[in-house]
Amino acid sequence: MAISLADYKRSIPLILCFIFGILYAFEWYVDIRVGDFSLSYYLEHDMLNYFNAMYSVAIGIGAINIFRIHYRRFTRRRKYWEYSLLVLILIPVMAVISVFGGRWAIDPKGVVVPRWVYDSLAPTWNFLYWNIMSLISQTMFSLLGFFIISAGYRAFRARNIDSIILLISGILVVLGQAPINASVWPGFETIKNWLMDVPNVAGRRGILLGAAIGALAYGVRVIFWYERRPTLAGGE
Amino acid sequence: MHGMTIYQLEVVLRSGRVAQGVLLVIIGILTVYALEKAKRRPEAIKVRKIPAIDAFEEAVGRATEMGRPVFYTPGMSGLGSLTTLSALSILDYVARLTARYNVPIIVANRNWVVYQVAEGIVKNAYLAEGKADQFNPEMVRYIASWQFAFAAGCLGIFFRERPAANFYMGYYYAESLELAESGYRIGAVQIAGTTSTAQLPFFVAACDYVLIGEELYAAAAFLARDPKIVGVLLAHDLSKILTLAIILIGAIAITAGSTIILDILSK
Amino acid sequence: MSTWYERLENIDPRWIYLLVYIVIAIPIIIPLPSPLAITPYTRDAFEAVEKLPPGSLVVLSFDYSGANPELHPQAIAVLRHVVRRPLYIYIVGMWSDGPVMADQIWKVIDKTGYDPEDPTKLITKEYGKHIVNLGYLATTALIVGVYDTITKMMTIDFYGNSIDSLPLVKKFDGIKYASLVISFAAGSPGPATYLQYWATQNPNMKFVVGSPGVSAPGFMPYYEAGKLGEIGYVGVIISMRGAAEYETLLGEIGLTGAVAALNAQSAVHYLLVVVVILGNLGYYLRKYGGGGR
Amino acid sequence: MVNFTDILMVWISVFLVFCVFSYCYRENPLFRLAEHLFVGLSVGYGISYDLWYFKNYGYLPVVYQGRYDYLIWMLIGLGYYFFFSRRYFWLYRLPISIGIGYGTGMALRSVIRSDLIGQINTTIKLSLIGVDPLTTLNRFVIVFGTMLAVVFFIFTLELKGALSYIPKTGRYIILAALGASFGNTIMGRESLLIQRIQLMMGSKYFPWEAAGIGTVEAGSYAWIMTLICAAILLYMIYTDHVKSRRAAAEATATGN
Repeated sequence: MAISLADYKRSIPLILCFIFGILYAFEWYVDIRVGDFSLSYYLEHDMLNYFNAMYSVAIGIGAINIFRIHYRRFTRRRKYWEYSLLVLILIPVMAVISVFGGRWAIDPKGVVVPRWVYDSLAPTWNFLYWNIMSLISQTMFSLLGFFIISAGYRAFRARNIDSIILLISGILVVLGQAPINASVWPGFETIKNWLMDVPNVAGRRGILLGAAIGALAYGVRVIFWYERRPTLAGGE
Repeated sequence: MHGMTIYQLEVVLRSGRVAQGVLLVIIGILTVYALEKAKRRPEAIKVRKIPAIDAFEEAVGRATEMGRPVFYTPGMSGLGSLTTLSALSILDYVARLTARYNVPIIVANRNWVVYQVAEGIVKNAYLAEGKADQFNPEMVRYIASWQFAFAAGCLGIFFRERPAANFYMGYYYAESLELAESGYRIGAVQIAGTTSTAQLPFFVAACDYVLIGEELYAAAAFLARDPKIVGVLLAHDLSKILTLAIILIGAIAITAGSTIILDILSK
Repeated sequence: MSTWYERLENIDPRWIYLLVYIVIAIPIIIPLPSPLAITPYTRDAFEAVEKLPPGSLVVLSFDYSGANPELHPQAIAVLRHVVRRPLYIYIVGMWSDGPVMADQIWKVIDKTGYDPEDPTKLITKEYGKHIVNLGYLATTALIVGVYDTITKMMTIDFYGNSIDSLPLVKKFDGIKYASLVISFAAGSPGPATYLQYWATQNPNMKFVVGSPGVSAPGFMPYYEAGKLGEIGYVGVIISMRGAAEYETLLGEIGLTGAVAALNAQSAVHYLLVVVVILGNLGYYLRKYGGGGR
Repeated sequence: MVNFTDILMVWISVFLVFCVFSYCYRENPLFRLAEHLFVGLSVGYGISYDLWYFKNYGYLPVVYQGRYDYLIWMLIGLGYYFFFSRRYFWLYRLPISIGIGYGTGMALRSVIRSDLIGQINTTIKLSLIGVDPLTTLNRFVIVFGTMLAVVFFIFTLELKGALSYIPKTGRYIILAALGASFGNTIMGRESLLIQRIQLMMGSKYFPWEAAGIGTVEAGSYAWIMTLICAAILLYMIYTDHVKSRRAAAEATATGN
């Protein structure tokens, strides 16, 4: 597909995408060596450090967006502005505590910032991280224990052949999984194992193979400029 | 001549990967061939019905009737994942629909790079539909990079802003069911698409329509609504037939006691 | 107004959430025995401890970190078992967290058991006399060394007591006196290390492994070998389920919480089966018996 | 005597668990509190990670290893910030397009290797004929089931008549796989929930020390907070009930 060089705002990104896409797709198969220089080695080591350096300067870009949204909600006193205020306070507070006393603290050994700063902030950080954040995170995860039963109740209903198949294979596995069922009838476990080892493997493999082919064709489209929407996102 | 080294340019095939490279080249050629063929004779390629794809417009239309927003998320992965990129391509279509129907869209992101691209895509879509004035940067939001902080943020959005059509495209982890179950509780029409085999069961259980695996990529092509791009589906099919042939021959060969196909593939 | 079967078809998810909570909470509050089928792997592990003659030495190796939800209940059940039997106990760990986990269990566990010197007498087991926590085996040299002699390789135990001051170490100065080694292994380093350095030196030393569900298949070939008397494991305790079976065999229901957790699991799986049946019942009654709709 | 700070720790934990669980009833101020706490803290935490990353991959190499060539790439990386600029917006496409190119190239090769050739290899590794008839049958189901499932995805060729059963069978195999996966996941999800409920009930089996929440003895006081939370939930249900009745009454009043 054609591009115009005069339109550098679009053509430069497209060219960059093409170059790096081709390089990284093919260095895996073909290495180009000149003396001690190996292209594959360069791309797999030095270049990745460059990418890390490039990525490293983007500090808190997501936070800027969140801050903007909540700042607007707070100053305009929209509905739920109180919670926005909480977020506005928590972000800088947690950022400062984490930067000086957290897991990714900038200077935990006390080279520049005095050591007592880390030592005095670390307990607060531990509380905020483990007893608030991690706790809420794990509890959010555990909500699935409720949701999975309710979703199963609605999904496992014999409406048509499709849902009958889903129902039968699902319920048979559920029966095989219930721990006390092995003593009710050992056959439950045998059936479950068969379902997991045979049809489940075949079905998943089919999905994976199809998805792999879809991904390959899509990737080729991105590199060869047939699919430009992600690369050229944003107006003008 | 002393002290001078003559450098020679060498091209080295890395062993054990040749078959992979050849297969990639074949699929690449098939893709470009199909796209170019479709460019010349778009009518030659007919695509079967995929119900989930037809449901997109209906879902957005329903949200319009109810006067409630549309919710979209491009998944949990970063830009390095093709699943995410295809979800962003689909976002373009959905954002055009919402622009056309004048219904607000909420795009929730977990990764800030994806968030930037998503905002760009929505902006482009509104420009393309001539509704630039209706675009609002608050439509596209970065929620949080923590998996369940993102999920909590989405659940909050569901109940506070009550979207009527939820789209979950891209790659998901355990939070898939949290989104889908909450979406059900607010009575939204839900369309999901993912390549994650671990999360597909939950989307199939709790959503109205699901794009399974490859169908997500097919939708990314199909929803461009451009017959030239839809042609790529021919390349999908040719590659699949090639794969099937390899499996069939390989299975017969191994049953006959020959590992020839396995050997070729590991060359 | 909707009919009762229409309601069955569309139960509000919130009722289901409530049922899930109740069905899990009841087995947690009230410890009930579970009619678990005991797998041969767990029974063999239990028998290995049960059959040890009074006065034997057992080594428990804690090779996991955190409160591993699959291995911690196993460790509680097994430690309680060896304390109850007339045995002497060494505790070690190839993971630095391991001895800490053992300490946590030792602090809260019931310490009454039969006296190794007089197996008919019930006594309270004492630290130093009946059980010693040797701590973290950091290096291969240490693992090889403590086999022959402990006093030359270590100066202090886990709690910082001088090794020479402990009566049990005086009695058994070396792992080589042990009849049974039980390792609770979350990964690597794991019991394979012991097979390599200890089992090869002493064919009479038996080994049992406590394993998470995912790594169990890897231990099975060694279990088959161990049953035949070759180098391997004479028993395998697999995941939470193995812990629950062990607890049941021990007859101390409510010891580790594994039986309670498994009962909760069974209950919630059955809850799903029940609500699915109700949902389908509602669906079919509306469709075929619902008076011409 | 139990330390009061330990009990306080336990109560805070129980309360936070309740805040999240209250979502099961409906979205409410308590869930909103937990949600915004979580989002705020995690975003603040993310900033510290970003800075740490900058220190290790940008600042230290330049300052201590003299890698001034990194500065060029860091300059390109500044393009991410031009996302917020109207005029030079396009500069943000530079790092993005490099990222997309790199990511796509990497994805292409890893997809080919693990998802395509890897899956083909495992499918054709074993002879179709097994040691016994059941194994043979299973091998046939796996190989041909996989192929049928792939056929289900064919888009441009519509198989008609009797042939239409081929992709249909593929679809059934996929659905059977998904149903089985669903059933198989329940146990893992419930074990998390069981642990949370143990926490609320103050069960001695909950790993209090390991989770950093007080001690076992302090945990035995958890039920007090759980009762308070139950009372809050009941109050919430009651006020909703009153509200909906009032709304219904008003609706009938205006209706007449």
